[in-house]
Amino acid sequence: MTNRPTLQLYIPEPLARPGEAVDFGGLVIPSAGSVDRPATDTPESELRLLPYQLIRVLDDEGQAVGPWKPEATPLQLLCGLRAMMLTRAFDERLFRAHRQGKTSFYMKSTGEEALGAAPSMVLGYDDMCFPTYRVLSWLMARGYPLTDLVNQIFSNAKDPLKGRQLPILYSARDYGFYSLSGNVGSRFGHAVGWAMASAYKQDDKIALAYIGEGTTAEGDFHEALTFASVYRAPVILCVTNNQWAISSFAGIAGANETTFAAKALAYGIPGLRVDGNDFLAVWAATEWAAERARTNQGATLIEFFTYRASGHSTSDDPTKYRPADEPNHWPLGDPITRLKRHLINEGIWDDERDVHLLGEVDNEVKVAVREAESVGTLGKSKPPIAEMFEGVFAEPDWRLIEQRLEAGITP
Amino acid sequence: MTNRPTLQLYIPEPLARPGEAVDFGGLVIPSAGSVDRPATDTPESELRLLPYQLIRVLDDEGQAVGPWKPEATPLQLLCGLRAMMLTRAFDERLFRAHRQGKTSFYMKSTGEEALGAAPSMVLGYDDMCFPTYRVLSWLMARGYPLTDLVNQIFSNAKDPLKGRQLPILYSARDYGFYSLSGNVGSRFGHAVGWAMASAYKQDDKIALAYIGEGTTAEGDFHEALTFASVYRAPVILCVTNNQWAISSFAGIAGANETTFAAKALAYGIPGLRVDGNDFLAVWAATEWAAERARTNQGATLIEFFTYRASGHSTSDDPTKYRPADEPNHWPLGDPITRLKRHLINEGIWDDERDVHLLGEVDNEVKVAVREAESVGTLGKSKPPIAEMFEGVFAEPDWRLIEQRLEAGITP
Amino acid sequence: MIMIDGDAPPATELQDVTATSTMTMVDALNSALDVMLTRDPDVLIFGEDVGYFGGVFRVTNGLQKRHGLQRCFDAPISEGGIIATAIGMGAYGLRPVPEIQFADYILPAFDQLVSEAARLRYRSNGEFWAPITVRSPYGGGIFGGQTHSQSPEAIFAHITGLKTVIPSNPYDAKGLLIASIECDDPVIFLEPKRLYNGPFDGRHEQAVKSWAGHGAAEVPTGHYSIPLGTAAIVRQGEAATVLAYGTMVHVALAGIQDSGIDAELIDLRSIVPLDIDTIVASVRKTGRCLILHEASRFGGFGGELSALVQERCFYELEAPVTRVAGYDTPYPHAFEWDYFPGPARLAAALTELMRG
Amino acid sequence: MIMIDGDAPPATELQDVTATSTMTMVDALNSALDVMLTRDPDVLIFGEDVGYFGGVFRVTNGLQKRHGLQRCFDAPISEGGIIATAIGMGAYGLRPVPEIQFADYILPAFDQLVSEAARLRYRSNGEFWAPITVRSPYGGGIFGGQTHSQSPEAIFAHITGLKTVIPSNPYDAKGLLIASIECDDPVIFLEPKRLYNGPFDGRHEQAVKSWAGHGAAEVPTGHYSIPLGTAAIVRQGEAATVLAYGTMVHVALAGIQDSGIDAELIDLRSIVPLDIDTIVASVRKTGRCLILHEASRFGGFGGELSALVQERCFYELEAPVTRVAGYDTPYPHAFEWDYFPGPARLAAALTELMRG
Ligand SMILES: Cc1ncc(C[n+]2csc(CCOP(=O)(O)OP(=O)(O)O)c2C)c(N)n1
Ligand SMILES: Cc1ncc(C[n+]2csc(CCOP(=O)(O)OP(=O)(O)O)c2C)c(N)n1
Ligand SMILES: [Mg+2]
Ligand SMILES: [Mg+2]
Repeated sequence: MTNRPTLQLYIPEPLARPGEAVDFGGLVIPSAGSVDRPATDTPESELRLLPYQLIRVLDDEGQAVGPWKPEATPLQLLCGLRAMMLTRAFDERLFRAHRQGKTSFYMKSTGEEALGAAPSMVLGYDDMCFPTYRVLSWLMARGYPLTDLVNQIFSNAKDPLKGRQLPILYSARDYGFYSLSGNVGSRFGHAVGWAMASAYKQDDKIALAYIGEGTTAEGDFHEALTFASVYRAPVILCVTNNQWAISSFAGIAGANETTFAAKALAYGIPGLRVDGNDFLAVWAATEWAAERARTNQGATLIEFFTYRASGHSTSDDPTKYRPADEPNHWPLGDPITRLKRHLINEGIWDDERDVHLLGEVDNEVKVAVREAESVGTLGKSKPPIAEMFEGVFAEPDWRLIEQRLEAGITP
Repeated sequence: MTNRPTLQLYIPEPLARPGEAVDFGGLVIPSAGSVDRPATDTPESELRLLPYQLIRVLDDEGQAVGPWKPEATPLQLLCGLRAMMLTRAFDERLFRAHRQGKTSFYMKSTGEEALGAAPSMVLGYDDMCFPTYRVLSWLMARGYPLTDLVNQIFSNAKDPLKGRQLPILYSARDYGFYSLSGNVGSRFGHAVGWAMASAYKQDDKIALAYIGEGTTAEGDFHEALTFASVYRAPVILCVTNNQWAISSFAGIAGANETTFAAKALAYGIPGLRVDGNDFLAVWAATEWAAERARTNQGATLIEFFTYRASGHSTSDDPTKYRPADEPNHWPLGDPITRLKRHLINEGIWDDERDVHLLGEVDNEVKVAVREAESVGTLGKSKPPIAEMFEGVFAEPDWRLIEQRLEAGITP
Repeated sequence: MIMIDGDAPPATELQDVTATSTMTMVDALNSALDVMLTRDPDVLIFGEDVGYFGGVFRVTNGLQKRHGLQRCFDAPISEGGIIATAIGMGAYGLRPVPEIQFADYILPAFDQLVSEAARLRYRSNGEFWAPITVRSPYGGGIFGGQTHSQSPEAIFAHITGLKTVIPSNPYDAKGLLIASIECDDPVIFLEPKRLYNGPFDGRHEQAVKSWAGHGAAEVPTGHYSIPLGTAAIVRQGEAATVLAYGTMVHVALAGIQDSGIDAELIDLRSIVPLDIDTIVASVRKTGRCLILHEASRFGGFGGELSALVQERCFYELEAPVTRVAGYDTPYPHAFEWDYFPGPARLAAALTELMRG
Repeated sequence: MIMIDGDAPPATELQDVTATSTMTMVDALNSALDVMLTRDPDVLIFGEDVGYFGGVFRVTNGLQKRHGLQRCFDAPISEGGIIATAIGMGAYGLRPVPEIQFADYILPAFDQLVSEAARLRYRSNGEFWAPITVRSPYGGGIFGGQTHSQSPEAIFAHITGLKTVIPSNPYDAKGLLIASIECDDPVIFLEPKRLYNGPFDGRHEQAVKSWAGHGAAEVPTGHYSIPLGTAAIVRQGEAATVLAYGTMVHVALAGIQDSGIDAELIDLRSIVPLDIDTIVASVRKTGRCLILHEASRFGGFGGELSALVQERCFYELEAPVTRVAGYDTPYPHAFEWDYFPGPARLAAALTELMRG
C-alpha cells in the first residue's frame, strides 16, 4: 500500500466568475444542418452518436437548412413568434410587478421561450405536458387567458387555483398543462405513468415532460427514464439545459463529463441534443420524438441546449455568481431574434410588423395585469378563506369541518 | 388527431417460464480474449464501445487468454478457489440450517462466488467494500471467522451484531466490509461519499460498491453515479447482473433495452461489461478500475454478467417463475468449475487435491456451525436484552433509560 | 359494530353479496383485487414481483393469469418510480393499486406520496388528483429484522391529503381495500403481515392459529365495502377503552382477557379518516383509555390519539391516558418479543390504568 | 435558563469566549460553521448553492472563499445523493454538514435519513456511524407557498436514532449548531427561516423587526455550545405552561403578552432529545399546558408532547392540555396568515385554557 498517489477531491468550477472574462470553454457549435435525421424506427444501436451532436436548423443568416428542417407552415411560425414574444413581454411586466410588491415571487424564462412554444404547437390538446416553472410559453402558444395567469400570480379572488399555490405554479388541464409543484423533478415520472395509462387504455395520447439540467441529478429522473424504457411509454422526456441551476453551473450536474442527451444511452432509448434557441430545431426534434411515441416505439430523451438569460427567480441576482455580461455572449443567440430573422428572410415578416407586434403583446399583458389588479394584488384580495379547507380530500373529514368553524367560517 | 395508431402498453416478459424450454434468447457470448484492454487513462470518449462488449479471460478449455489476463499469482488463484469453495459450502450448510429451524433467514450466492472473492483480493484492507447480501465471498477471501458469521446468523449470545440484525446482514469493518441493511441500494451512495472523504483527506483508500441489476432501478443508483462522476470519486461501482431480482427477470430493470454497463455512458465514466463467472476477468476488471481510482481518474462502472443459480433466499422457490433447469443451461458456466479447470490446466491443481479441499472447507463450516450451535441457535440463545437499547445513539437518552427499566433490566 | 368474535357483519355494510367463503387475510385481499379488476377496467396492479409470481406474500397470486399481463405486472425495484408512475396513471383516470413489497421500503417513495399524491388535488384546485391505493405489508412478529418489521403509520397520519387504512381481519381487509380503491383520494393501505395467515394475538410461544373458524374469516366472495373512517367495537366493556389497529387488535383482545378487566376494545380500521365519535363515546363511558400500537412510542400515532382523547374527554378521565407501544429502538431481530408490545404488557398496563 | 429577554446566557454554557458581536440568526449560523471549519479539518459543508454563492439564505456566505473549495462546495440537485454522500463521509470519519435548501426538500432523502443515517450505528453494533448535521431552513411566514413553508419535525421525532434541533434565536442557533456538529449522532437541524433576519412574533401586519437590540443577538464570536436536550425557560410564569420551539417561541411570547396571563414559556430547543424534566417541572407548577407549533395539528409533535405531559402530570392538570397549531391543510399561499397559528389564536386558547 505504499507509493500510492495521494488522492485529491475534485470539485468542478465554471470557467468564469464575476469580474472575469466570459468563457464558454471554446464551445464548439456545429453548423446548422450538419446532423443526419434518421428514420424514427431506426434501432437505438444505430443512434448512439446522436447524443453527442447538436441538431440545428437555423443558420447564422436565418436560413432553415438540413434534414431536420420541419414542415411548419408560415402561419405556425408566426404564431410561434407571437407566443415567444408574449411570453417575454409577460415575464418583463410580471417581474416588475413583483418588484412593486404586487406578488411574492416570479420566475422568467428569458432565452428559453422556444422550449415551451414549439412543442406546444407540435403536440395536440389531448396530449399532456408535464412542465417545469420555465415553460410558460407552452400556455402562451395555446392562448391561455393572460388575466387568469396574473390572477394566479396575485393569489387574488379570481385566482383559478384559489390562492393555494405559489405564483406561477400553474395548472391548466384544458391546455394540456399538468399541475406544477415546488419540488423540482417530482412530476417527471408522472408523465411516464400518464403515457403508460394512455397506452393501457389503447388511446392515442402522448405525454411530454420537462426537467432542468440541474434537476437531472434527482433520483426521480432516473426512475422516470427506467419506467419509460422498460414499458416503452409513449412519452417525450426533455432536459432543458440552460447552463445554470440557481447559482450552480451545469458542471455540478455532470455537464463536464458528458452531454445530458447521452443519459438516454443508459436506458437504450434515443437521445437527441438540440439547439434550444432554434425554434425550428426544437419543433423538428419534438416531431421526431412524437412520431416515435405515437407509433409505439417508446420514449425519447431530448436535451435542449439553451441558456438562462435572466436570474433564476425574483429571489436571485445572477451577477453574484457569473459574469454580468455572460448572457450577451451565449453563442446560440436568442430564440426570438433568430426566428424573427428567419421569418424576415423568408419574406413573411419585417421590422415594422415586428414593432407593431411588440406593442400589441405588451399591451395585451398590460391590459391583463390591469384587469387582475382591479381584482386585487397579493394580500389586497384573496379567495374566500373557506378555500383553504377545500380540496384536501375529495370530501372534507371532521378535522377540516371543525377547523373551518374554528377559523370562523360558517358552513 | 384522427388516424393515429392505437397505443399498446408493453410489458416485458422473460423468454421462458416454468414448464417451457429454457431460452437465453440466443445470447451471443464473445470468445475469451476478444476485447481490447485500453490504458486506464484513455479518455471516456474512446471507451464508448466497451459497455456493449463482454470481457472474458478464461476460454472453454480453461486457458487464460487475451489482453485482460491478469498477473495473479498461482497462490492467489488457489486462495481465490478456496474462498469460493468455502462460500459455497457455507451457503449449502446454512441454507440447510434454516430448513432445520436454526435461523429465520438465509441467502446464498451460488454461481456468483467470483464477484466477491476476486475484488476482495485485488483491493487492500484499507479500502472499503459496500456489499450486497450476495458477496459473502468477500469475507471468505479475507478469512473472516466462520463462527462469527454463524453466530450472527443464529442471533445468539455471541452474535457480533448483538442480535440487532437480520441474518447475513453482516458488518465487518476490519475486513473492509461496510454494514449491510435490508434496503437494497441505499448504501451505493455511501461508497461514493466514503471515497470522496478519502480524497478529501488526501489519503489513498478507495471504495468498491455492489448493487444488484434489479436494484439499479432505484434512484440511489443514479444519485451515486452522479456524485461519483461529478466529483471524480475514487470508487468502483459494480452491478451484479445475475439475471433475476427475486422473481423478476432482468428485463424488468431494462436489460432488454441495453446493457447495465452502458449506464456508465450517462455519466461520462468508463463502463466495463465482464463475464462474472470468470474469476480472472473479474480480477482484471477490478484491477483496471482500481488503477483508475488510485490515480485520480475517478469512478468506473462494472457490470458483472452472471447468473443467480439458486433461489433468491430461503423464502423463495425459483421453480415458481423460471424453468427448473434454467441454472444448468447458463452459458457462462460455474465460476468454481471454470477456475478449477484453469488451475488444472496450468498444472497447479488436480482432482485429488480438489476433493480434499472440498472436504476441508466443508469440515471447517461444519465445525463453525457446531461451535455456534453450542452457543445456541435462534431463540435458544441471544445477547442480553440490554443490547436492544444500546447503540440507538452514542449515549442513550431518558427514553431509552426509562424503557430499559420498564423492560425489567437493572442498570 | 362487533364482528371479530364471530358475529356476522352488519347488513348495512354489505352490497352485492351472493355467497361467502372462508378466507385468510391473503385470500380476502386477493379477492378484493380480483373483484375490482373484474368490475373496473381502470383498476390495475403493479409492483415488485406481483405479476407472474403473484407477490412475495401471494396477495396478487393468479391475478395476472386471470386478468392479463397489463392488469397486474412486475415493476422495477424503484419505489419512487412505482408511486410516481401510479400518480401519473391516476391523473390520467386510472385507479392503480401499486404494491410496495414491505412498508419499510415505502420510504424511498415518501416524497412522491407527500409532495405529489397528497397535494395534487389541493394545489391544482381539483384539476388533477391521484386515486391510488398503495398496498404494503407492515409490522413485525415474523422475525423479519429491522427493515421487514416497521410500522410507519404515524408519518403518514401527519400528512394532510393522505388516508391511512389498516385492517385487522379478512372481512375488513376485503371491504376496506375495495373502499380504498374506490376512494378518490390517495390511500396508504397497510396490511399487518403477521395476520396474513392467522389471527396472531402476540402469544408467540403458542401454536400458530389459522383464520379458519374465526368469524371474520367468513368473507363474501362478491363486492362489498366498508366505509373508511368507521371504527369497529370488537369487544364491548365498561371499565376502560382500548384503542388499537392491525395486529394489535388481537393482542389487545388477548391482553384484556388475561387482565380480567372489562375493557371495551375499538379497532380503528382507518387512522385517517379517524372515527373520533366512536372513540370519544367509548371513553366518555369508561373514563379510562389505553392505546396500543407496535410502532415505537415516541412520536407515534398513540401521541395523537392520547392528545385527542384527553382534549375531548378530560373531565371524564379517571386516570391518565396510557400508551403501550414498541420501545424507542429500531426493530431488533433477536429481541423481537422483547420489543413487541404483547398481551402481558397490555394486561399489566390495563391493570395499572384501573388503579389510576 | 432565561435568555431571550435580554439576559446574558449563563456562564456554564460558554467556553472559549473572547468577544461577542451583534448577529442575526444567519450571521450566527455562519459563525458556527466558520468556527467549526477552523477548528476541525474533518468538518465540511456541501449542498445546493452553498459554495461560491453562499446559499440561498446566505448562511454559508464567504465560507468557500475563507476555507477553500473542498470545505464548502455546491452539490447536484439530489437530496438523496447529498445525504447518502454525507453518510459515507461520516462513516469514513468526517463530520459533514450538508444543507438541504428547504426542509420541504428533505423528503427525497427521507429513506437515507431513516433507513441509513439513523440506523447505521445500531445495526453495525457501533462499527460505523453517521455524525452528520443536516441543516435546513423550515417553517412559514415568508409567503413561500406550500413547498417552501412546511414544518416536518414530527416525522423526524418519531425516528429512533435521529436527533432534531430547532433554535429560536441567534445565540442558541450558534451554540446548538456547534453542539450538533460535535455530536456523534445524526442531527436534523431545522432553522426557522422566518427568524433568519429578525425575531418574528407573528404580528405580520407590523413593521419587520431586526435582531439588533435583542438580548440573544449578542453572540460570542468564538466557540461555545449548548447541550442538546436542554430547554430554555424564556418567560417564567405561574398560571400555565406554554411549550414552543422555533418561530413559535416569539409568537408565544407575543400571545402571552396579549392575553395578560402569567404563563411560563419553554423553548424546547431540541425535540429529540427532549428536556422532559423542565417540561414536567413547569406543568407540575402551573397545572396547565398549551402546546404551540406551526405544523399541521393532526399527528404533529404536539400530540407527543400532549401525551407525555398528561401521562406525567395528569393529577396536577387543571384543564386539558391544549394544542394550537397549523390547520390540517397544506400550507396555502394566499391564506398564510389564516393558516399560521399567530398570537391571537394563542392568546384565545390560553384564555380558554385558564377557564378549564
Ligand atoms: C426537490 C427540490 N430540491 C431543491 C429545490 C430548490 N430549487 C428550486 S429551482 C432549483 C434549480 C433548478 O435548476 P434546473 O433544474 O437547472 O432548472 P432551471 O431553474 O435552470 O430551469 C433548485 C435547486 C426544489 N425546488 N426542489
Ligand atoms: C428498497 C427495497 N425495495 C425492495 C426490497 C425487497 N427486495 C429484496 S431483494 C430484492 C431483489 C433484488 O434484486 P437484485 O438487485 O437483482 O439483487 P439480487 O438479489 O439478484 O442479488 C427485492 C426487491 C428491498 N429489500 N429494499
Ligand atoms: Mg438549469
Ligand atoms: Mg439480480
